[in-house]
Amino acid sequence: MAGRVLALQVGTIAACLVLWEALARGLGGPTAVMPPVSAVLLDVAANHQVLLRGVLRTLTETVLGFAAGAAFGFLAGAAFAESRLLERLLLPLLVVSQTVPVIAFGALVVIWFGNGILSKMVIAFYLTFFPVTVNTLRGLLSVDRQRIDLMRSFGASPWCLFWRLRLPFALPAIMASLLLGVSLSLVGAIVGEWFGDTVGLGIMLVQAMYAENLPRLWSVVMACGVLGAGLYGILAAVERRFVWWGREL
Amino acid sequence: MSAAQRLVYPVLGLLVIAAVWEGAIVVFGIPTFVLPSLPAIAKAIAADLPALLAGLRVTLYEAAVGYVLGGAVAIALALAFVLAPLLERAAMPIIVAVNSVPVVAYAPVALVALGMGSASKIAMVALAAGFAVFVNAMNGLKAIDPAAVNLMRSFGAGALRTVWILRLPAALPAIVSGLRVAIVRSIIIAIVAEMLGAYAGLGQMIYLATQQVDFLRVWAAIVVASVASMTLYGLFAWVDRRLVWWK
Amino acid sequence: MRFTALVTAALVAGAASLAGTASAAEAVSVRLKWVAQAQFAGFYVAKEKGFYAAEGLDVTVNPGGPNLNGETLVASGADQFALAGGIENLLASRGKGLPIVGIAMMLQRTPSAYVAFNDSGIRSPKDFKGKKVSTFFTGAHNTLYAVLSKFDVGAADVTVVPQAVSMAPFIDRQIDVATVMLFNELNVLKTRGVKDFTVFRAEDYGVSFPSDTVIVNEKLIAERPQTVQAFLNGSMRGWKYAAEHQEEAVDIVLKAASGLDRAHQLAMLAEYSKLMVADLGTEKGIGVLDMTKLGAVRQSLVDRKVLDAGVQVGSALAPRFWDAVPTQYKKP
Amino acid sequence: MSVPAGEPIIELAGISKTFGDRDGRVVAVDKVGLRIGRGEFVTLVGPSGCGKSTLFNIAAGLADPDPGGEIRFAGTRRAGRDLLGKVSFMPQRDLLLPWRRVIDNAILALEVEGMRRADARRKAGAMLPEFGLAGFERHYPHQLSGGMRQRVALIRTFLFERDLMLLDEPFGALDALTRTMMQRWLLDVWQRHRRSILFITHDIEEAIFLGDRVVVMTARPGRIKLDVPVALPRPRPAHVATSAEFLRIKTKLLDAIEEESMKSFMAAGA
Repeated sequence: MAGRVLALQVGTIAACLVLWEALARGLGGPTAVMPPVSAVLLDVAANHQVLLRGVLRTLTETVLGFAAGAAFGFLAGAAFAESRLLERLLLPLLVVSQTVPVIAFGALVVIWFGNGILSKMVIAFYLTFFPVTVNTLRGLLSVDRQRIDLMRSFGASPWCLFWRLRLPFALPAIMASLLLGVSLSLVGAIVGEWFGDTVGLGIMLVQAMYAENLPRLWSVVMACGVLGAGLYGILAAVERRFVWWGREL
Repeated sequence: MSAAQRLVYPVLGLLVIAAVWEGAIVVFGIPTFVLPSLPAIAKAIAADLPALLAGLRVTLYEAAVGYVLGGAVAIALALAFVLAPLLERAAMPIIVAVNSVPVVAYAPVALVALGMGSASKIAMVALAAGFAVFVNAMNGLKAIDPAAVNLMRSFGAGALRTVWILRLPAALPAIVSGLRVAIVRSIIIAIVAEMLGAYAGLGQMIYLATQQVDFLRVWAAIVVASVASMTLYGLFAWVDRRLVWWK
Repeated sequence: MRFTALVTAALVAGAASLAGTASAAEAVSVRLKWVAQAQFAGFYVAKEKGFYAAEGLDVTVNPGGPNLNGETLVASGADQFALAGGIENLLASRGKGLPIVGIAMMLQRTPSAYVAFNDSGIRSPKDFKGKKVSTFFTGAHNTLYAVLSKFDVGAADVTVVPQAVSMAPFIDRQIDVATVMLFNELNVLKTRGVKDFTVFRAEDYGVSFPSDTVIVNEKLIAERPQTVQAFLNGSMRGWKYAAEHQEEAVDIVLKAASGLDRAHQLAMLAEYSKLMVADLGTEKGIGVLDMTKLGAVRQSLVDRKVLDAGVQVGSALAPRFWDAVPTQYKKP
Repeated sequence: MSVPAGEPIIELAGISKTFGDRDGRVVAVDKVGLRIGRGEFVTLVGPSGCGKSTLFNIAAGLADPDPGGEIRFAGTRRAGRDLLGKVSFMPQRDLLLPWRRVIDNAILALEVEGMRRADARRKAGAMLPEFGLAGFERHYPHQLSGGMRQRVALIRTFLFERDLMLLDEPFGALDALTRTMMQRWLLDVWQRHRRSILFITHDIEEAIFLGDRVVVMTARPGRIKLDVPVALPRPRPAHVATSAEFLRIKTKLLDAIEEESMKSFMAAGA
């Protein structure tokens, strides 16, 4: 059964690639919008070193921004869960911050954070922290009264309550937001590179677009996909390994 | 807590930020092109209002069409997958592959493929909004108690009827929350795509104003976009509370 | 801001990208007007060949992007220098109170031209009347209106739409006339095998809008004029070298911004050099500020009422630095 | 008044069900034979994990038995899935749809059958008083108590008018008092409507009090161990539980169940 499903899935992907190749060859020349898969793969092969360098750079930005965003998001969520006043005062402002199209602030980001990895990290951070904050808050508050009372009857301190009960309870929600956050971090890193840079997948996309180099454009898109799938996959594996109780609560 | 009381804290927070903002400009002597003062931005909005609204109209049009299109396709696809698990298994790798590419990476492709007009922005928004809705719809449709499905089957209900009577309403809260998240994302994606190349829209205004060193206009356009997002989000949250009444 | 600067410093140091640079050299940065390409070869060459180091500078070349502009970044002090847009952008920025000054002008001639298919019946810019024309609204539109006014075609007589990203709308005949940069889009059309079109050069109709201004903050001029001089010396030397060793220059650009198409970059540099070593550029040297031309541009902008008449060319430009660049660094 | 004779509504013969594959095969139900007469109330008890629910799902058409067995429904031989829509089924939990009002939850099965909503509502509305839900038709499930929710689920089952009703521990989650009330009330309703009922419970007293016959299943693999007729007159008052006949049956059942429990306990220990 599992083998049949795998065959089916491999088959669909193969069919799609063949269809892509055929359509691209049939419909347009080498300059058409959809270059044949073979042309894209040739471009990947010819430029694998450049692509790899771009992947590594964008990966660094993503991971740094993600780590900062996840840490800040968690701390903010935990602080909000502790202090409702803080939540009422600040959470609405964080909500507002998420409606701002941060890409429009290119010049400001560079003025404030310079032109290094930091500015990309800041964008990735900006896109990441919010879902983590919201889910941490929700997760920490989702523990039911009875379980808390039980722990308190054992004489648990607030600190112990947090580590032994609230946090494990909130972890599935937090993990879910981290899975979303890592994808958003990647978006942030890519957009951040549009604020002037020479290395990274984001800037390669823009270069390929303005040069109308379509095989290159597609090979960078593919590299973005591999990076996105890889980051997501790692985090999902961490979730399965360490937060397996998510569905039992 | 009354609505007025709920508003007190965020307003307080906004006032604090405004005070810090204005104070910083005065104390550190920040020049206008780095951080314009709030009254100057307000004045720029007032002076530029017709143009800003014209831009907003284009952006909202693209965001709305893409949102509806993406949302509808996402829900239809999720339903089709629930009805035909074999289809789901076959198509899932493609969906995962398409989704693992960060959505902004498609922007250049969309612009080259569909041109600078609204079509490329609509496609981008549809993709972004669609995935937000699709993931939630799939989760919602699948999170249903198998015992409830069995009950429907014991009544002789077919797959289609079970979807209509049971699965869709049960998944509604998840779908609605996907739709809610997708609203703000739609507007931002439309602006991002417009900034890379467009004939009109807030994003194009921001791009031109940036290149023409008209920083007040950049701020004005950002404020308009942000206010529009918040208004739509608030409106949707209000409708949401009435739509999912059984919680 | 000081905190973020500190964090930046720590990160940059950690990133090892700057490790090994001479600590004695003065660190400055130059912001380009677009993503890295051969249009900016001179700066990359100057850095790679050590021309900046010879002047005692450690220069970081920062590319531009769709949501940046050099004028703001130089005005704010985020970058010390920039290769900005045409003279009209410099004048407009000064009109808005940005403390920036032009110290050199890379292109002596208008870099933009217009293309129309032969079968469209368009024989001269006069025929643009009633047609759909696309142009870049980041400066090139001023040139277009100036060309049209030479033929008594008013701005209202043509449908002007923004242009970006792709030549596809022109190739697909969705628009009648498209704007091309002589060193970029024109070459794209050629490599895509598009034929049977006519090029109308703004320059041929007496519209000469020099472009690609090297700008600097007024404050830097006042405080560290020797730094400004050092940067311009190195840059002009780099540009002269790039114009004379184009293959090598393109390779240097490719090293900095991997993933570009070499043939396209070579064609770009060749065309760019022609616009650079032209008119007063041939006579006096690369980067010269042609005050007569620039004054004429200002006048045409004031006439069209897009520029405040109070903005003067004299205060916007500081030719003394270019004048002091050693002749062997700039004279082709 | 005891076991009604006549042709059975459902007859299971040699029914087995095995789960899992090569690695771990679990025989949940092993060669079970069971017949329920028309109008008969049969209760099924057994230790937990004895395959009651599996048997139940087979009778409802929700699961296919292993090949080899035979299911006859109203005299004709049927494959498992044919039974879908033929048997009215009530699962352990009420499974009310939170977005539907009481009345619309009650008519769920009728709606599936294609009856017009207005007609279905009228029909269900008429039954509400009998089920103690008069005046609650416009309430949502979250506004009801556990007993009331269970009764809504029962109306839903009753309105799906089929000759055989399968009730899977319908009162399991209720408190003792409510449960007694519900049992008496169920008997009332059953005597008026005279459907055949297969009722799963793990409460022996409930099984005797309600059933015409009590069937005991063994621990895994589930087999029929005992099939005891309950010769108590109907209607049964509450104090029937103290009658000699009641106690005699209870002792017999307890012994059988104890033996079964010991067996599985020892097996687990070994």
